[in-house]
Amino acid sequence: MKELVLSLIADGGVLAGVPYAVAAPLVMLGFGAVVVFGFVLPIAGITSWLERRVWARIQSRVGPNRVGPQGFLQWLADGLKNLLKEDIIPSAADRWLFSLAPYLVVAGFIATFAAIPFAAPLIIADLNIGILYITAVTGIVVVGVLMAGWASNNKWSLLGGIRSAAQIISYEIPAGLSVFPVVLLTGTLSMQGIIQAQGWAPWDWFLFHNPFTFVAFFLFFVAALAEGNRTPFDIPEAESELVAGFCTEYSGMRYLLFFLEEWGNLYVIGAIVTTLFLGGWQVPAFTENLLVLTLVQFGVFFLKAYFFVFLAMWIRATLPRVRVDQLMTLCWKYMVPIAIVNMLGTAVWMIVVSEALGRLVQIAMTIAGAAIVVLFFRRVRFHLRRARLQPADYYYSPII
Amino acid sequence: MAGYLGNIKETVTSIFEGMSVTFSHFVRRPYTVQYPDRIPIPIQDTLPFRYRGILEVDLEICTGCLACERACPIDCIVIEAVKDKQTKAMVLNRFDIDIAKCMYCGLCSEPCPTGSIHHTSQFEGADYSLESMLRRFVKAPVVAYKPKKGPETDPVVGPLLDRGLRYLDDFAKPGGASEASEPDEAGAT
Amino acid sequence: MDAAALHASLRERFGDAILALDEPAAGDRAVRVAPAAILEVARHCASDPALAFDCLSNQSGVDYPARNEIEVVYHLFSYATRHAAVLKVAVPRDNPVMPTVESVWKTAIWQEREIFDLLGVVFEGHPDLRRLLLPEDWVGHPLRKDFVEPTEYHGISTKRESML
Amino acid sequence: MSLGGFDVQVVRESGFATEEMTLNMGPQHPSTHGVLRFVVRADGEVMTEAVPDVGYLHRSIEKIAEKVGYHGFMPYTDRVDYVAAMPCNQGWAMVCEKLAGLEVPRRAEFCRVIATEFNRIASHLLAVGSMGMDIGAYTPFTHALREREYINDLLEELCGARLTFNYVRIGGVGWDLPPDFERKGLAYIERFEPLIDEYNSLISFNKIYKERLAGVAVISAADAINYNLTGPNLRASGVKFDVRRDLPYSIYPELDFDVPVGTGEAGVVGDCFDRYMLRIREMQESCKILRQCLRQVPPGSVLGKVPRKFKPPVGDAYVRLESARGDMGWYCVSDGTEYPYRVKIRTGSFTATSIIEKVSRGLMIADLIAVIASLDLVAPEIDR
Repeated sequence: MKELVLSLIADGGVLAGVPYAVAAPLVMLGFGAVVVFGFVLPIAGITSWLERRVWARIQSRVGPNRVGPQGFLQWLADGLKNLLKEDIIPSAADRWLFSLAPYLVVAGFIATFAAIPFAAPLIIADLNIGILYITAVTGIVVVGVLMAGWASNNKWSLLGGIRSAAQIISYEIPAGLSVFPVVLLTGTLSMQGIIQAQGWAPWDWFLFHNPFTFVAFFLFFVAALAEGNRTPFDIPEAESELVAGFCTEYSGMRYLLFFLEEWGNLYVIGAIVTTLFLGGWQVPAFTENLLVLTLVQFGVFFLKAYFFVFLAMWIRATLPRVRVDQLMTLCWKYMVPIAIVNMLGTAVWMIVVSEALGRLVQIAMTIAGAAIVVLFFRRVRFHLRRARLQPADYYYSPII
Repeated sequence: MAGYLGNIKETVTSIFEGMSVTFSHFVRRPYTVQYPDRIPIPIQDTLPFRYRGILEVDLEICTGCLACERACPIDCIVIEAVKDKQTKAMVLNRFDIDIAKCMYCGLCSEPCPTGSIHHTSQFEGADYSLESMLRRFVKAPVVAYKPKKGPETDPVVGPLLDRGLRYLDDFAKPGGASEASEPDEAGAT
Repeated sequence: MDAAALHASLRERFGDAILALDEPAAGDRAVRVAPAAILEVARHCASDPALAFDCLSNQSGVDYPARNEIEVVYHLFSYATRHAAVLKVAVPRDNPVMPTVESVWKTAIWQEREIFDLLGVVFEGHPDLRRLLLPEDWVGHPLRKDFVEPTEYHGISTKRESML
Repeated sequence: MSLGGFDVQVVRESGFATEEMTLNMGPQHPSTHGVLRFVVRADGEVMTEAVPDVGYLHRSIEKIAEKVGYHGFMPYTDRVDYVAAMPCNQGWAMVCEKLAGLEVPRRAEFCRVIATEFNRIASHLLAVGSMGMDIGAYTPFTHALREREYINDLLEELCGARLTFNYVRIGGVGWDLPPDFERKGLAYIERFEPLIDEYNSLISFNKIYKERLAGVAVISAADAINYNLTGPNLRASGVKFDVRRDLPYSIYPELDFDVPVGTGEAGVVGDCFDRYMLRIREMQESCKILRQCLRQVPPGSVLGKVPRKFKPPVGDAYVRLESARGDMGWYCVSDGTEYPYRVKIRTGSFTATSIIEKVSRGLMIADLIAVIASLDLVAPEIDR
């Protein structure tokens, strides 16, 4: 970011002559606005459309395919519809809190994008406490959800809000603890710093660095799903139990804002996981052209992050929902102890294991990871064969 | 401890298994159709012969015997048939079916001697008013059909009667297909 | 166990509280029991090892205005010995009161609530005798033969104009 | 310390009193299976009681029977339990036949059993599908409904309707098997059976799913009998009783099938998981029955001689048959006229609902949903 600002205020730049102290915030704000309106909002919308399509295919259905090519514009239609709908505030609700809650939720989620990298030079603010900052601002979402649950003056909403508060606060701990192995390995909290400590090749990723980081990756992803209120941890809105949980009384745009957060947050999860464990935007240095390199880095990072969005959709289509007490059991009896063991294990690993042995372990773990993928597809083939499908039942194209 | 690790193992393997099932559905064809406009042939044409859709009456072969009116458990059929004093023929003044009330049970078409009242494969009955759900089949009084001794020769009635009898043949007959249905002892009420 | 044998054995134990054996032209034979004795008979049927009727399969009421009686019918079944029996208890229509068998078979809680709701038989000693299917403020008991449907309920007409 | 079991423990310290909350669940709630209402009193997430309030779907079917006559009541029996209408049809026909002492042609009995067993699979598919949905997994529901649609197609071909069949007649059935029906039915079973295994790997053996259901709302065998639970709910409590086998009717004595019972494979005998798993097992048994029936349908007529004005002699009869929701009791009083004097339908869902108040104490709100789904309540069947 700094290089970008410097190049802009240099002679011949767009902002030539402007002092650095003024130019830097301006560029940040400008880039932030581009990120929010040009990236965050569309990505949340498109994710909603894609989620419905992915679900539909898993469920032997077609899914929304009428608005635009393959229903691609469905999210715009839904957004417009919700914008035009009446904004109902129940008479018994606490007007101020009720109106404020969705904005708080969205603010907490959008603020995370300040520290999320897109490519080597593309990040709004490469904070030296980047990952800590992200963990902190997502906490604002809880306040919004709890506020929504309370202000609705509805028992189902209240239950949803309380569940959400308990859930998000609990899962901050395993999420935070599973970041530590990576932080220990890199010695920095900066998002760019963590990415720079990894390489482009899978064996250079922290995912395959040692068994502890491998486990930490799953712990972090599960905890992040729980923080994002995603299945199997979607108990705050648990449709079949709490009607719609904390957003039962919401309608129109305010209702949509909650879902903007939910879908947008998926990308945030993906981005953090990619940064911490999957080498972020790292690509081989194949060209000198900075623009091309940045674009490729952006593409690589986006694809990696979006794979986790897809994974979250896929998990949602597969798993049932846990119960409140089981959620807590999973967190406190399983994830927190394992996360602590992980942290200590990584520290010991760093001291005990020599570099050459570490290299061997990395390669072995990469091979094991590939083996798991192969095993997975063998199971897929098994299920396809067991279902005794006719040739007409197979259909590989996503287009219907 | 074994239970603790066992739980983790079972969770991981069962989720792995479930995810492989859902993934295998990505290469299977969706089973739903895009009703009503993106289907190769109209749904109505794919329905079986016995499908019980909206009722229809072929007045040309209605004998005015009132068997359907009596069989209807919900009283959604109203027929007015009077005997013309001069010609000794039954004249149908009214044959109304309230489709809004009809429960598509098929009990009316079973006792029909000619298959005049029968279910079609039409099912799209939504409309804006209750009145439009009332089907008035008799526009002007018509003479009821009188079964002939020999085969039907009339070019209009013949095919209708053939279709009607074929429709009737599909119903189970008491004591087997060869025996005719019992004569109705009650007569006109 | 045969209905006649059951009748004889019950008669031996309860004497005149067991009325005649009901033998209709069609269907099942039943043992008629006096209303006051039904709880004792039920207890005996459930606890006696030879009878062992551990399940009240069905409990229903029938209104007989001609006899001025409401008959409550108990269909008993034994999972232990797989035999069945029918008990019938007739109570007067104008004062249909009889003891509950809820203490013997818990399923009677709801079955008796339904009979109370639809036929107006009052089961003494029932823990929760409220209407089950109909609204709390409904007037009358619809399965009685002389029940006349009210023309309106809370200002809503119960008749729909027939289009025919 | 058992770290393995996710047991519910409510620890209340003295001086830490919380207010009880009355929650109104239903009649418009996403997972009350129709319009069913529960008045839930909850202390936080833990219920102190859940009182069912039924009657929102009461259509006075028993009263209607007194007005429409014996033949005319048949379509109304479809509406008693629209998820499994075929056993209701058959129950009404059976009680009328018992009153009048009618014989049913052998081929008609095969038709009835084939139709009923197909309908049982369809009904169980809906039950296990909505079970998954209520627990929060949406995919099993669509997969189950997809298979159910094929059964609906078959039954539509058989009787012209997909839901309210009106197929069985007093003394037989309304339509003979259509041509090629046996082959289509067998082909369907061939296709369907491996899909049960697929369904199991998708959801039944999922750890989260098991934990949600295992050990929840355990009903002991004594309670199940005392509350007159029937069918799968009773068998899940370990009582090996199936009306088809133990009080045989129709052609069931000639058929070879097992009666699965709850084994407590994930928790305790009689918990929600047992009730769920039992329905899966019953689908497999139904496939077995269907395979035997479809291979040996005898020739002959499918409708006995029954007068159009059906007047059974004075008397009363009670028949029981195995519907998809268990032992269904049909009680009919005849006064010798052409209208039934009194009809009473004792359904499986009715008695199952009455036990909810007892089993729900101390469960969590999320468990109530599981209990409703595992008992396979169908609201119209409760209210009739």
